[in-house]
Amino acid sequence: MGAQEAYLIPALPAAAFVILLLFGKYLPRGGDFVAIAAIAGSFLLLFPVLVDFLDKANGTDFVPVEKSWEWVQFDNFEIRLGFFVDQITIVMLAVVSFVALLVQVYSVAYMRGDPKYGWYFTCMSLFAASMLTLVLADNLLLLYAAWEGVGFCSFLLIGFWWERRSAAEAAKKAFITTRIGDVGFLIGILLLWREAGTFDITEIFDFAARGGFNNADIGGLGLSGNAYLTIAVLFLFAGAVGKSGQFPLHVWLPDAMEGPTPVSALIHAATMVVAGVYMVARMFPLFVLADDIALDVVTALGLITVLMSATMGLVETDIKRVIAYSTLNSLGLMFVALGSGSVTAAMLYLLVHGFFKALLFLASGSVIHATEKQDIRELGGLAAKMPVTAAVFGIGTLAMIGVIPLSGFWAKDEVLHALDQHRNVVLYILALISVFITALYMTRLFIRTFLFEARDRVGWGHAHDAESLMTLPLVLLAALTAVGGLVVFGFVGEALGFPGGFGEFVFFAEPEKFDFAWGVAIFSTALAVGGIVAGWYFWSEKAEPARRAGEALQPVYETLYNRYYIDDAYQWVINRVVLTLGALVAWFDRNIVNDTAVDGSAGLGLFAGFELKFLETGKLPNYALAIVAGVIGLAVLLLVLRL
Amino acid sequence: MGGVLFALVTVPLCTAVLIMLVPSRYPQLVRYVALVSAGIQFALSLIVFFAYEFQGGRGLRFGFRLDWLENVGFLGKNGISLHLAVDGIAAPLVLLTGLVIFAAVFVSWNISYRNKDFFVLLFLLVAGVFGVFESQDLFFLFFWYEVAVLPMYLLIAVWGASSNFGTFVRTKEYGAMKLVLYLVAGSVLIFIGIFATFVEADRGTFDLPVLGQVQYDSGFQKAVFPFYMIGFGVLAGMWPFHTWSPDGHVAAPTGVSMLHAGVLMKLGAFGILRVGMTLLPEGAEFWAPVLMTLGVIGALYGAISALAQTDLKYMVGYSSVSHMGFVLMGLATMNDIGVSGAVLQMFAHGAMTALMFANVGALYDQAHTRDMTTFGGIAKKMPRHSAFWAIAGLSSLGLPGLAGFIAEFHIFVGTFRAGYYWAGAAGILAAAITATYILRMLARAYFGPLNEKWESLREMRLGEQFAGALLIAFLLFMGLWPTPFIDRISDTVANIPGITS
Amino acid sequence: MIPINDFLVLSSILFSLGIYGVLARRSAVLILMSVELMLQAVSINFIAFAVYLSPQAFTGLIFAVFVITIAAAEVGLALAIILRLYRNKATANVDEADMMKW
Amino acid sequence: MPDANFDWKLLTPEYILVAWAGLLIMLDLFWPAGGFGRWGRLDKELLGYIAAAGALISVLVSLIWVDNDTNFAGLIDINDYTTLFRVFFGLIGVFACLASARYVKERLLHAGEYYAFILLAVVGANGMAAASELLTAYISLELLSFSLYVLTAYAKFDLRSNEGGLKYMLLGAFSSALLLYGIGMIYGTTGSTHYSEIGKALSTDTGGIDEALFLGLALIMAGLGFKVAAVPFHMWTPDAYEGAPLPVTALISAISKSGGFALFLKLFAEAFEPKIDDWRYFIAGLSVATMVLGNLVAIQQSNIKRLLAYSSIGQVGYLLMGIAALSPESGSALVLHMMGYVVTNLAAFVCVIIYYNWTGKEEIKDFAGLRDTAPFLALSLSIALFSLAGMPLFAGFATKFILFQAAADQDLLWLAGVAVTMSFVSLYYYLVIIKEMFLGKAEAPLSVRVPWVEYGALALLVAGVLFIGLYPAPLLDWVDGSTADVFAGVGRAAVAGQ
Repeated sequence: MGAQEAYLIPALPAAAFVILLLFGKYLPRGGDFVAIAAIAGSFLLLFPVLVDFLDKANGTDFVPVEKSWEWVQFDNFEIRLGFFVDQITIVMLAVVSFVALLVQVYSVAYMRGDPKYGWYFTCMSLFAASMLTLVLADNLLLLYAAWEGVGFCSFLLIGFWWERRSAAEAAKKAFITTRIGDVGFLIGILLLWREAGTFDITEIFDFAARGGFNNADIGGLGLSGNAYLTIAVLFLFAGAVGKSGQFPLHVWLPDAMEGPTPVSALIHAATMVVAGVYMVARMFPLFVLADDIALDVVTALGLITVLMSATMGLVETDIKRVIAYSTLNSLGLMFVALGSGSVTAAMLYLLVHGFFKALLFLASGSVIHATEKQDIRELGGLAAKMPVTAAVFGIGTLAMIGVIPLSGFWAKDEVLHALDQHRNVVLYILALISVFITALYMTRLFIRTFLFEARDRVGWGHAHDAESLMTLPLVLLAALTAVGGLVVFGFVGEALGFPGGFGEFVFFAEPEKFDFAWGVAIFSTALAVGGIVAGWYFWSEKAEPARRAGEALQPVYETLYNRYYIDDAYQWVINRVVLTLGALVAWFDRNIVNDTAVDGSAGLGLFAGFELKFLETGKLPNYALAIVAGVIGLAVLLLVLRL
Repeated sequence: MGGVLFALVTVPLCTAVLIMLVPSRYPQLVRYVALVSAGIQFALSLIVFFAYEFQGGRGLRFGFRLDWLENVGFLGKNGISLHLAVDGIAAPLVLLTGLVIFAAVFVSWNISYRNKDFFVLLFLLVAGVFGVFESQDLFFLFFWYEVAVLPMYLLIAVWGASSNFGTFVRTKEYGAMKLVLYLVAGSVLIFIGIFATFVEADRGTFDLPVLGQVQYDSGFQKAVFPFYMIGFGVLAGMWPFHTWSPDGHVAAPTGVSMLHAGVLMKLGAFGILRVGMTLLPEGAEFWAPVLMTLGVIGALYGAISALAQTDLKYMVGYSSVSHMGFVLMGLATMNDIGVSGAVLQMFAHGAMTALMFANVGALYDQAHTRDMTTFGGIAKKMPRHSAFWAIAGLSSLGLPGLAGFIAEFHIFVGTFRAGYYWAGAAGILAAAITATYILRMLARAYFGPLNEKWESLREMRLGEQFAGALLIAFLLFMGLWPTPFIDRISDTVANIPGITS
Repeated sequence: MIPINDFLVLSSILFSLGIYGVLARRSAVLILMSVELMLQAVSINFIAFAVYLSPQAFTGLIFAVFVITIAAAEVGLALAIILRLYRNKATANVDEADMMKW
Repeated sequence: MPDANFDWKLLTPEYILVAWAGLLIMLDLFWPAGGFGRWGRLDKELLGYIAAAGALISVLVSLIWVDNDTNFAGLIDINDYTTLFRVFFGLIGVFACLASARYVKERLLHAGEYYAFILLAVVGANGMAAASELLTAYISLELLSFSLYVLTAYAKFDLRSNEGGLKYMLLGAFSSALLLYGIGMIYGTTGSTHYSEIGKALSTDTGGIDEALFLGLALIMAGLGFKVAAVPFHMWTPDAYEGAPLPVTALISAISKSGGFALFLKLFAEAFEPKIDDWRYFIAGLSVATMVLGNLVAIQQSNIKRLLAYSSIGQVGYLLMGIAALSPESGSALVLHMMGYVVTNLAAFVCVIIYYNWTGKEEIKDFAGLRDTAPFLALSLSIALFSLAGMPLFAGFATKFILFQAAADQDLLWLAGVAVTMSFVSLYYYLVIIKEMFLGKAEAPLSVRVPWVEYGALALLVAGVLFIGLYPAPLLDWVDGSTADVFAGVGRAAVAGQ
């Protein structure tokens, strides 16, 4: 048992899915134990794989494990499907399997009593299988398939309560929006394949490294240099934009909160939405080889997303949506890190984000479970009733803000550091501003939910900490959130059996020793603390300062509250442009193509028949005349043509 | 084994005669005869598919020949013969036909008005379809093609439904007449193509393998290919010759829609491949950009039109236009991947569109309306039905794991390989639009709170469920393990002249 | 000897007159008579050809005899039909016999 | 000139037919109204069956007993071509008599003469196919035509019948005058009326006589065009079809056309073939005009007889392709299609006759609901109409395909293209009838006696339609072998030119 058997990791949940789908109805408890056992198995399987992988490595010189099977075979076209294990994969596997396990355990209590309890676990198993496949895929086709698979699961789970109109709409919106990104993703994959002739990721890297994409051209556009590759990776990035909710395709993620909260924690925080980050990290060699514009775009979109989501988070009142904005915020940072060339920072942030964001969601889930409210205007003062939840939520909040020494700090610091080093100062400053705003709205969230007096006494009255099945995952996650960031240190890594700190395990090109940048740390910590203090000023007690600020900056408030009117703009485009176009085409089809062209030519035949039939006048001399005319015509033509 | 193919043609014909002999006072007996016969056909088609042997390269399996006319007039040896055989392209389509007719009989079980006539005509249709897929003789290919068109008028006009859409009306007579005339108009062009090919080849035979060996003059190929392309293209729903399809489907009864969209439209694309591209590779190459353009327009146009429909059958009808656009794109790539993708898409689309029509029919039988805006939340009342819809829809939007993805993926790969980047990109976009209209429909009609008007809806009949499950089984089969299909198809496609690899 | 062309011209004039009659007359009987005129033109032709081109063979003459015979039969038949029409409709004007048209 | 053979036995089938015709007249005339004791009354229906038997006997005789490959007095060829058409025309006579039996009994006077004329028409048609000389051909043609004129006007008290007969008769006389004048021209330019002699004469240089020759050719085309109803010589057809008693319409549509084409094919193949390059495009032009006009106007018809008249004009257009493409292949294809068409058309007419016998109605809308009131009739009529439209499984598809392919083989692909297009147009109006039968609602259920004889005849015809459609090989082999006889001299021009 070693890395060669890594395919078993997704196979277990897949098997669970099939069992639950076919026999779930007949199993006790809807078969939740099957799903949990499967994902636990996957999690446990990770260890032999990891040990094997580390054993094979020589210091920081890691040997990826790859294994594939033939799938489609043409004369000179072959698709092999298989898996590929390297450092990034292992980080992702860890996040996915661990968080999935915890979330499923949590769900046992959270979803108890739901009429579709069994279906929930069925979907969860399918999701786990797809996500793990996505992570392990050694080839872009399989990656794409799994990518669509997780999107589909997300669709199913967002729309889990499809009887609610809003859930059905949100599920649809999520699927279609990500699908738009996927258009680009698939085009990108095909562009790469077109030149490289393979879907295998490593082979594409080799091909690119050999300069295979140099001077490739698309149908006579006259591309030269790295232009082809740049276009291809930008198309790939479009997929990431959709999946990871980057501007301008971020609109689906806040709406996706219609799903059950554990789903939000797993899919829309810890795992699926980071697939875009993972994909870019996985394909990073290509991004580096491409023209600079590629990574510039990644950085720019990431930063826009960061600032946008942070500001929108300031005014949002739905507890889950605030966390969703914070997720967008974090995802944006990860892309900023990638755009700045630091895979290490991105993957580190991804790792710890998985813990603290899942924590925040699950904790908010406990709040919702307890109070059946999720609007922070109706919450407050819950710390007294739900001390454990409040505590872990607080840890999560601080980690998100980036307070030393919680895990978020180290990760955010790496990102800022990379930005500082590789990008110009304006971007760096913008990022620092975002740190402040993040602190501001996360503080607001915590204060309005847990501190001061409750605005809705009914929900508050019967609120209490959840049962242990739900609390236990929270505590575990809180612990990891607290200490998880320490993996950046070499000694911690070595203690765990790695060759060094996180940077010496996950890196692009060269291992990076952890390098604590005091300047960055001081700036960011100052801003974070400043944000907390400001947040306390604005939202403590009755939140009067916040109200006044909101009134003073009414237009700004409106803009933020309406999410920069982007959703409205999209809706307008869909209603006014897309549907109008559809109606227009349908009208054209019916009236022009069909009624005019088709029926018209048929009508022409009928009309010709109608006109021609009057030749038959019924009068004998006319008939004779026709005969004579025919004879003369024949005779004249015969003679004329002959002579 | 050639007998299998002959049986596939004769069993439905004999069933038609047999059913004609059953006194009409035993409608139940008619149904059982139909069911048994359809079952036999399904079994035989399974045999054809699975007993297909790989011999490497071109080669026809299950060869069967009955002399029909030879050494008379302008006909020489084997002039016209009932030459039946399948290759790797035909085998999956034969399977598809068997599958869909089996499902269609279940779905048509409750037809009580002249159910005898219905099954007679239905089996006549099926005989024609099997015949086209199996024929290795140009005359008989066309013969069966027309046999398949022959019963359509009555099938639609007698058992169909007229619809009033407020701003316009589509009567079943109109739909039926337009469909039949349009298809026959297409066959006019095919006729001319066949005449010209026969004269040009000057071999005194319509035997396709023989005609395939002839080296046709390049100018001739360029002149004649469009006749085949448009002639067969009409049946394939090629834009702008597609309008018979949505209107015909709206008018047709469920079982007929299933066969029609599921199988009959494939005849067109199959004809382009089997006759046009195989005989006239240079002509095909010359016209490929046009075919590609029409395919792309069809794919986008159909998808966008479907977006605007509120009638479920219109939506599915336009989605067929869109998906057949993919098939044409695949053919136009002229390379083995794209063409294989086209054949795969024929199968995939056949199964899923049959499923969609079965679903629409099941709903219409109860609700007597197909206007999706009047529904809402009916997944609560018809969970399995909804699941079937979702699976068919997901397959059509190209979700991995279902048949549609495999097919569309091959087509897109083919377009990129052939250098039609724009076409590939447009096709992928069309697939995304497909997602939009499918999900829009599901969200509107099936999800959300239950519209109280539909409290009385029940789950669809067991027979319909069985039919649906059968079709889904094949969608999954191809989606998860496409190798049997791809092996058969690629085995043959690579050896079609003019197809690059 | 009279040149053959004279006969042919005569016959073609007769024939044309017959055609004119068929086209211009409205009485069924007159139309019938015009047809007879045409048949006579044909007979003249045959006889002329027979005499001038192949005096040994009698084909043309025989033909003329048969033409005359058939013409007679034709008249009988046609008059019978015209009479039936006249009985039923009290007219022999062919313009009025246009019940069936289009 | 071939050696004359005066073996009178060779004409036995015609003797039988003529004698039978006389017998029928005598029977009708002299059989006492009350009958001879136990012999009972002579049912008029029975006369029809007797006539059919006569025609059948002539068929059997010509098939079994008559020598082949000879001629009678150099005027009539006795060969496979003749035999084929004797059998064919005889069978047309059989079915015409069978189809007439009840109709005549209920609606017409003078049954004896009626059947006698049918048999005489068969004799005329036989002569047209057999003649190897223009005079014989002309006389046969007139024999056929006169019989049909009389039959058309047979319903003495029916104005439409009178009118149809009058138009047919007068125009027929007019056109036969044209034909005769044309024959005269040919005779004058070639010096002979024998097909083979004319052919020989035309194979040599004809520079000096072209004007007269082509005038004659144009007139002959017009005369024969009238017989087969080619546009613009077709004008009589719809009126005569509509006016004539229904079984007579069936007979005209079958025997007048096929007789005309038998003569057309033989004359043009044996006599005018050397000049094919001069006239083929005119025949092609006639063909196009005929099929376009016939099929388009048929769309607008509401009377089923008139519709079938126009549809038959359309069919003539297809058949003319066989002449335009004159070659052994196209000749056999023409004859094959003609046979398929005649069988199909007879089946359609028998359906209409049966329905007319029940209801006295012949408008298309009157067929509403036939599927419910008389399923067998509806099925048969549908099969016939689909076959006429050229749908497969039925005769029309196979025969049309072979005919069009034969034309395409002779560089007439464009003509084949027009033909297929028009064939597509024709599908529309056939479907309109089918729509009435299957979708319309019958006003009242029919409660009628099943006419077993007619049904039997119909079943035979439908079986023929299916047989030709599904397995035409035996028939085509026979036809091909027979038409080879008239093409024996083809290629003379090429030989003479060398």
